[in-house]
Amino acid sequence: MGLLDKKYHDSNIIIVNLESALNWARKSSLWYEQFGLACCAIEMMATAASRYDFDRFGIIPRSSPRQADVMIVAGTVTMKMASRIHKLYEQMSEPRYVISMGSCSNCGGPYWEHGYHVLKGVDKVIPVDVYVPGCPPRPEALLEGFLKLQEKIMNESLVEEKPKIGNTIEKKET
Amino acid sequence: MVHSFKQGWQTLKSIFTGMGITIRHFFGPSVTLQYPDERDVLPKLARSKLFVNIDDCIGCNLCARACPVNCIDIETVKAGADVDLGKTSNGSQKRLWISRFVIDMAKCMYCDLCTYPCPTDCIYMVQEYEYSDFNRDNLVYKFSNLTPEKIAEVKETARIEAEEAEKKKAEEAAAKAARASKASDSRPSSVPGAARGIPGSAKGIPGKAKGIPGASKGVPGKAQGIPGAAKSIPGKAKGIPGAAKGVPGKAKSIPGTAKGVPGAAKSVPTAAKGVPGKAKGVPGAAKGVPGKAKSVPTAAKNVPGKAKSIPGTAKGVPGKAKSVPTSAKSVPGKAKSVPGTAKSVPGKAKGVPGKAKGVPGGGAAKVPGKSTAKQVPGKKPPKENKDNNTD
Amino acid sequence: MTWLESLPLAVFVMIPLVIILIYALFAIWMERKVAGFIQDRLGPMRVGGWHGWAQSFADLLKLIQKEDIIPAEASKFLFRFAPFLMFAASYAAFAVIPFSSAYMGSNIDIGVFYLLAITSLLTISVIMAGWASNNKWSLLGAMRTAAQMVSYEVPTIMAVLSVIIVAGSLNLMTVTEMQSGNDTLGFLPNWLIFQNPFLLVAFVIFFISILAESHRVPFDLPESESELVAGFQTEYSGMRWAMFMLAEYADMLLLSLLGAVLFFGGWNSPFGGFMDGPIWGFFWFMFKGMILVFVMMWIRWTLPRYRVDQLMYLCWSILIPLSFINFVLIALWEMLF
Amino acid sequence: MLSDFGSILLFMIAGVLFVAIALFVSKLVRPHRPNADKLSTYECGEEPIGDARIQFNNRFYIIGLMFLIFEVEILLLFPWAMVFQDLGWYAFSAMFVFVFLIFIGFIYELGKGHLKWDLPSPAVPEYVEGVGVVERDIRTEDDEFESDGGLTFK
Repeated sequence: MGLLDKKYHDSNIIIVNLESALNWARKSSLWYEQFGLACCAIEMMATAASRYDFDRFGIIPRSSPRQADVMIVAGTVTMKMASRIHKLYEQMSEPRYVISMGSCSNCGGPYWEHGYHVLKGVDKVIPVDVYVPGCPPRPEALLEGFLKLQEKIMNESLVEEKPKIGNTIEKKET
Repeated sequence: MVHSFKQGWQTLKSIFTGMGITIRHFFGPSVTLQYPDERDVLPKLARSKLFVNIDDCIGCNLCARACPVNCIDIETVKAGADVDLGKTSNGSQKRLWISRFVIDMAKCMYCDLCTYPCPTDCIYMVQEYEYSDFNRDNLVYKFSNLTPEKIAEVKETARIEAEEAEKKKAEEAAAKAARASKASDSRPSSVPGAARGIPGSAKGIPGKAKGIPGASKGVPGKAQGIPGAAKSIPGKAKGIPGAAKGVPGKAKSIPGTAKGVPGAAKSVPTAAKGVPGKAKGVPGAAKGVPGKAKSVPTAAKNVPGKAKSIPGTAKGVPGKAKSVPTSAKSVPGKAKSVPGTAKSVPGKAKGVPGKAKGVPGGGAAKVPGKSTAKQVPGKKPPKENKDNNTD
Repeated sequence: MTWLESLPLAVFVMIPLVIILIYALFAIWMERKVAGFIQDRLGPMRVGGWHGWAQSFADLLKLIQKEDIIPAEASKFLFRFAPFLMFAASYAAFAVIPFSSAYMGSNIDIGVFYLLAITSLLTISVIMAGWASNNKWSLLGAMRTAAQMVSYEVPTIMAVLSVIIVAGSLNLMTVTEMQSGNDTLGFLPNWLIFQNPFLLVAFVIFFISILAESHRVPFDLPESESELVAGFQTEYSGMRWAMFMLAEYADMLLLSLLGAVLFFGGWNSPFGGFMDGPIWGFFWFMFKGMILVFVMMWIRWTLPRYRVDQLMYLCWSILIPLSFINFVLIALWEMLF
Repeated sequence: MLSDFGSILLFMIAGVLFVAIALFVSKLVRPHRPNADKLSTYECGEEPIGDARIQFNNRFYIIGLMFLIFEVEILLLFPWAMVFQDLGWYAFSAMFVFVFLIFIGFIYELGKGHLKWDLPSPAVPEYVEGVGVVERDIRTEDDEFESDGGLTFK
């Protein structure tokens, strides 16, 4: 039973400082599990390459889910792949996060209506933290997704009451 | 031996060449874009987020039809004749309230096909690509600028106006039928097939089929030419498979062919057709026919735990509604919605040739986890119809 | 060992640990920066401000938070024991490294022999980890590592022996001390690499072999991501994995420092008496070691990985015969001159 | 005062202690939420089939044996290397003969191809009448075996 399993009822200065230090470490060192499934994977690779450079944020790829922090589901999640994704997600060590990249993994994308073989959104099998829209998203969009994820991580807390970001956000009316 | 040395030398040479290249790059400039601080200038034709200038939209639905993934959903309400909605920036007169203009950017595949058909160029792609979100629902962008109250208001107005127009038409039709009957000097027959139609009411169809002026029914081949008599013949309404969108509580099907308007349908007097080949051209004759409506909503949206697939139309008359939602069971381990057998309950159906909108009240088989809806066999013609025929 | 002897033993023993930790934090950051620069990128830029200097701290603090997973089918004891053995073995080897003229963990007379012996334990811990994980990738990676490490141990030791012939001592402090001065050819430092032309060849063999010993590219078959996921570390997570990583970086530093002692005069200043002394000695020693580490990183981002059969070919058909011939030639040179 | 080997022992203890402390600190912080899926063996998302502790190729054993021979030889070289400058040509020639003999054996081993690391042969499936599908090695005897491709000694 480690510290991260606990939830305190009220916060004090030690907890606040500790949690911000831990959150800072988690957000600064997001090692991603490569889950390139389709065309979005190309953009994911492009993001890791010289022009956009994931490493500036401390984001590097890890092959083994045991050492990865965040899974980027990039591409069309077919029904066959869904169970694998679920298993690999489970095999990641906590704390772990998921970024859903591109229309296909967000909600099935072009296959949302007639795609008999495509999972309608990867959030049906694993909890998704950030949805990055695009078909495929630009590398900047993926980076922005990571920035959003960092924002979310910084809002995580060891204290119970603090509401999580994401649940409170109102629907956008543009 | 000499070969080996040569190879060894080449190996060393290539290693040092390679290391020379990398060390040059080590000291060379970087090509990295420091993203949150710097941004690329997107090319002019970059495809990104869609935006709708709703002030210019005339609600023509062309973009929604062009969309290959059906991520645009538009609903319009006809404005009254006395309401001026203004003009678009290129001079077209707006005639429709746009009560709903929704683009699901999570589904959008950025093909840009929607922007081309737009007559007013009000839908276009903006150079914005950073809009990832914690919640997928936030990626559904709503563009209609009407408030819910306003929408309710304009809908009510439109409904009243439509009813009035209908009444007017019915009266006209009745008058016409009366003239016709007078001219032919014949009385309603009492033989089977006798028309029992009362102008303007045309009941006899379970459900909420609205009366059709002059609608009544006769036996095929017999009661032609009876003034005010119309025939209701078991017809067939075919929804276009696939076009039905299974939105919870709403089924929209666009029967392109609308042959023999579904009996449940509110048939417009002018569309009346008699028995093929026989009862044609009876003035005012309309056909409220219990029909077969087939709709195959393939893409019913399955929400975990709830099957919200609504079979197409075929309401009003116990007809034959077949719905085959193929995309059931989409969530491993979660909601299993049994495909196929939704219950079609006589409901409200409005059938306009060319466009049938079915809003089944109880048509949805909403069973958490499993939808064990039954299909009401509706192959046989409605009883009432038969009775009427034998009268 | 002079004034440092008065320190309490615990502190005395901990000095290399502090060095290793600081080095590891620095080297991980440096590796990423080197990778970035070579690929025309920037590497870590945002964590902690200036050029991402805090990147390694964030990584470490994050790894502390990561859940520890021991697969259900693993051999629990061996799985837990492997990181201990691995780190303890590579750390114990630092005992005989003369960091400065004033500090050396243990001034034993068989220093080199001990160092080579104890680093062989790394092979055992790798096999232990691979076998215990009950994972096919792990086992394959571990077997390859074992084959690679034992194979390359032969040329490594032959190259080291070549130096021992010239130096005539197994004590690394003695080896370092005899390299002081600036007399070779009038101006060069008295480093062993300048003493004997064949020692240059020995250094090349030594360097290639330590690349393989510490599983660096182009010999990183144990952890070849593209084929074996992460090799013998596949099932390890969190802090246990960090221990492997730390041991690996420590191993890299150890072998680089060994190379610096044997060929580049250890803590001796390149300028003779100028900038000399215990503190400067430590600086020069680490400087030489870091240069070798940098070259390792430089090679990592230049050369592609060897195939496993090519790796074995290089070792058994080229390096081992070459190192034996070179060994005999050095001995002959020493007898003649 | 501690002997030199005593401080080596201290180094080993310090190494073990450091790992223990690091893991303990981590234990205080890290979450612990095991489940069946998480504890299953990683195999790229597939269910692993059978035990991973399979038989492996016997060339690993051959390499192990070769290594053993060389290590023993090297063990003998260490004391020799320390003193050979004092003993002169006699010691040199004695060790030279010793190294030479072992080297001859090594070359024999190499020439026999016992250290050859087999490559999978480029085989193409082919249908043979009456036999069925066989995989034929398209490499002929004359083909020059890539010099970097195996442990053949030429």
